[in-house]
Amino acid sequence: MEAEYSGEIMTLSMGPQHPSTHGVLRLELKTDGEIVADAIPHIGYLHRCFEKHAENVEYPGVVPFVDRMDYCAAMNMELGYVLAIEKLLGIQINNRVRCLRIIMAELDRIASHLIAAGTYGNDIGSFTPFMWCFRDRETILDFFEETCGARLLYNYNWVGGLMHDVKPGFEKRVIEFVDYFEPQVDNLNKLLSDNYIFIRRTANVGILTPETAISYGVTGPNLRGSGVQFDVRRNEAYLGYEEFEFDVPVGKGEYGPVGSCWDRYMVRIREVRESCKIIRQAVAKLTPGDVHESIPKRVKPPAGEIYMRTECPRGELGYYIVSDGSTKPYRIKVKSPCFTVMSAFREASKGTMIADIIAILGSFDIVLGEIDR
Amino acid sequence: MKPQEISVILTEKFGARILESQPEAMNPWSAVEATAILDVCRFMRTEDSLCMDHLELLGGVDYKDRIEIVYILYSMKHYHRYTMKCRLPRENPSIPSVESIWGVANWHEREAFDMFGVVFEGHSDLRRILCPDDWEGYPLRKDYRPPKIYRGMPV
Amino acid sequence: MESIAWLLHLIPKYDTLPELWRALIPIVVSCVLFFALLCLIVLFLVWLERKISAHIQDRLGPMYVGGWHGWAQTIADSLKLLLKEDIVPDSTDKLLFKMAPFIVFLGAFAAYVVVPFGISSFVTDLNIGILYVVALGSLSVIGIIMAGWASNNKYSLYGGMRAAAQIISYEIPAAIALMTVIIQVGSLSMVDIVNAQKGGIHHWFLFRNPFTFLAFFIYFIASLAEVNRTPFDIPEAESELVAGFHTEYSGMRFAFFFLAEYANMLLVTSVATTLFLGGWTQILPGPTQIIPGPILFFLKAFAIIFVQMWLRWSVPRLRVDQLMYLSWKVLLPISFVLVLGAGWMAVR
Amino acid sequence: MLRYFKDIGLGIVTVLNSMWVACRHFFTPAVTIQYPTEKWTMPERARARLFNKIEDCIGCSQCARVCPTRCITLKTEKRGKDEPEHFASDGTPIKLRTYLYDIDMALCCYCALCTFTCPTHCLQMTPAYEYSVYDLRDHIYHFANEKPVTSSPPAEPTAATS
Repeated sequence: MEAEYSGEIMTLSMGPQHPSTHGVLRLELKTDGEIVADAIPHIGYLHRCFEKHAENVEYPGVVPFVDRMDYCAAMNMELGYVLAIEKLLGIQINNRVRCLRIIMAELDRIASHLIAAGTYGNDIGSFTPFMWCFRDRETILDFFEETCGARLLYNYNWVGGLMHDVKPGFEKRVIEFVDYFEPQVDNLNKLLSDNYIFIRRTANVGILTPETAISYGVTGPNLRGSGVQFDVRRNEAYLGYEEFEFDVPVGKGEYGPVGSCWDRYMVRIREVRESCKIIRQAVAKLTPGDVHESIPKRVKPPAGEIYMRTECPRGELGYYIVSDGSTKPYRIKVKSPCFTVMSAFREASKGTMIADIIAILGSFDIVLGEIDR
Repeated sequence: MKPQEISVILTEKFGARILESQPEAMNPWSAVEATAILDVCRFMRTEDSLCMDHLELLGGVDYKDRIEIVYILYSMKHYHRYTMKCRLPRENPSIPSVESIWGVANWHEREAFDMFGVVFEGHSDLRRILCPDDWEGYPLRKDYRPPKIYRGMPV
Repeated sequence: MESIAWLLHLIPKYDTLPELWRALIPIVVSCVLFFALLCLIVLFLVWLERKISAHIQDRLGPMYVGGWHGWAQTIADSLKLLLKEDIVPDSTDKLLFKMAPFIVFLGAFAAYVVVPFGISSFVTDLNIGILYVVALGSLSVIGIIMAGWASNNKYSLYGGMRAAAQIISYEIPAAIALMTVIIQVGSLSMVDIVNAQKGGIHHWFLFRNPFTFLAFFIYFIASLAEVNRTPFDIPEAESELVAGFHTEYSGMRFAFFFLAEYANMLLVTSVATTLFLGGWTQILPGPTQIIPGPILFFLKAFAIIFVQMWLRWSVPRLRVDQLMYLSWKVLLPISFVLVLGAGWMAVR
Repeated sequence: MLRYFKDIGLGIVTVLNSMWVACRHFFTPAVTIQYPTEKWTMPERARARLFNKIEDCIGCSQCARVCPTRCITLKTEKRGKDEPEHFASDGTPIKLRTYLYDIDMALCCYCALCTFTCPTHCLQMTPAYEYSVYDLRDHIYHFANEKPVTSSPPAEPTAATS
């Protein structure tokens, strides 16, 4: 370190109270002027040991805890959990539940990516995209609220079914929203993504090569930003995603090396459009049915273990659940996508500048609730 | 590749160091001798037909009589998954670190150390990761009782 | 100031005062008056900025205080800031910490001496007016570095250092862009420069020749950097440095930084108005001035300020090295070319 | 050299483009509402404050069992033999008298699991969302606060603080 960097190394403790660490994250920066020689993340400020809590609650009662992991994409969090339990129990769900789950998960993905894009603009210094993204996100949250009554922590996916069926006219309004929303993405692109200042700020920093990304277990949009075409929905389809037509966007490196912050950001923006496509198809596939049909009276899976992963907006969310045959889970271990991507942070941020640290952190799109669990 | 084939390859290569295999289970797994885990993992990472380049999950489970460390491996090339388990005693568990094979193992092992007190030999930076550095006990062990007072604050 | 002295004459027995008093009182009175005027304008600007940002972001902004569109919100805010406890953190360099906001403000305040809002300048017409403005612009750097250093906070220090580097490097293109106009007029006095642009919009330097036209934009960009506005707000970059050099400030001292920021904005736009937009002179060619000079002046200045704010809420922030790149490798060469061109136009 | 000018050109064009997009939003109506004067109509399924219609409660304590955060405290006693029989509004006989039914809304996680498990649907989530208090203890809502008739267990004095 001393050989490469002249001058004195100063330690700058960024966080836990800092406007753009996206929560209570502490970064220990070793800086030489504006250059960062080393950035060591310290996590755990939001640790509440949900895995221990879950061992003392019955299976359906875990869902509210699971919601609170990634509070920006709670629908996807609980989706992974209930799919794992259903697989353990061997429950088959009907088509309506399946399609509604997909619609909700994709709407939630859009909402989550909107937060990611908006806060990323905020990190880079442009404040307007944040508000525009939140404006559209509110509409999605309205859908959730009218359906299940909550705006953030839904507890909507239940083991074997859904909490409520959707209100009449939901399908029409969702399609209307998607029609309205797709041009808004162009607007956002004009304002932020194609802005040359933004490109220069992000397109050459925080490079994660595909090899590094895989070695560090980076998943989801961050992995695809590095040019690896891998999506759980496509490569290990669950919930019948194989019937849907959608592209898996990958980072192409238009303005710099592949795997830069801009690529990761752009993958999210492109994914939003793919989600819109999926929503249209899922609404078309929606058939009448009872969403409470296959909800078991008592969730008591046989002894065994299961690993189930789904594609949540921040990457692959894996649940490793060990059941001992009782009504409470023996052990739930969550593979959190943000946790793994955060472990690659040190690798991605060496030799960058302080402003880049924020850019890299924002492009990873972390949620501290999920890292610390 | 099917889990059955993976388990056959593993038994052929490592023989008695693979303690038990259940490739038919919902989550197919093999139990590996703790001292052999580094060799097994390196083999699975480098062998072209396996190419397990993605460590999906590394975590512990406390079975009251033993602690199991679970490695779920996935291949981004062949799209197959396999689980490996190492059984460790509850008193002073220790196991070689696989940090040299997958970068992400660094943090996963720190978490397992934090939650179960498993020492990973050869780990570059084995500190607590989620709990405070001076926390006592290992929270995810089944016999863990949270402290009443931490640094003068009621918990 | 002459007008104030004349007004004071109307007070009975004013002439019987000692001569020293008679010299000092107009200065003090005009200072106070101008300070009050500046505060009012700044309050308005803060309100305007909040409204502009709100409407760009599909919000409404302040709507309650004062009734109509929350016009009194900033007044209430500034009152709140003045009433807040004056916190001086323990480990600061007390003297420098307390002085810094006032020095920053002084730089902005003192430069207004030469700005001609109307037919004559407000206080006096220096024959080196522009040089004086440019020189005083550097004074705020000293205050910002003092604040950054004295706060004993790493973020503040970074902010101070960034501000120093930024303001010093952007002063050069800004000053050189002003040179284009000075060459045309042949005088540094701002009153002379305005007089040279009398007679309608086509006499303004903005539209008079292509070199001054471009110089206006160079000056606009460089002055944005000088007053630390987005996209050049790296000294206070809130997503990186929390609040930069004023991280540790609160209450009245913070209010002074705030005041200075907006006063600086008004200053650079005033200079731009004077040099490129014809100052207080009328827009339409013709013999009579319909709108009074000072009002026209402020309208023009506010138009530029509006663009500054609009720009702020549309674009992201540059990084430090890109900022330096822009200054030294883009703006500086272009401004040199412009000076050459303007010189050629002048001697042609 | 070409790249240098291309950079400048792209920078200017895209910044102007951004400004143009932003400018158009001056003329679109705001999407926010003025909260305390204008209020949002909550959808009927909105999950906010819990309400228990205690007359219908049969004291089965399923809600307390299913609650992930244990925010419901209830205590029941057998009705005396000589008491007249009670029925909930849907006809379920009420065998137990609930003399204490506290919900600590500060602990509640608004998951609504309790409302779905309630056999008489007397426990409901209402759309009332404005109930901030200055003291955390004011978030404990007492839906039944009587003394037990049989007086075998002493009434909890702590629950009756506010």
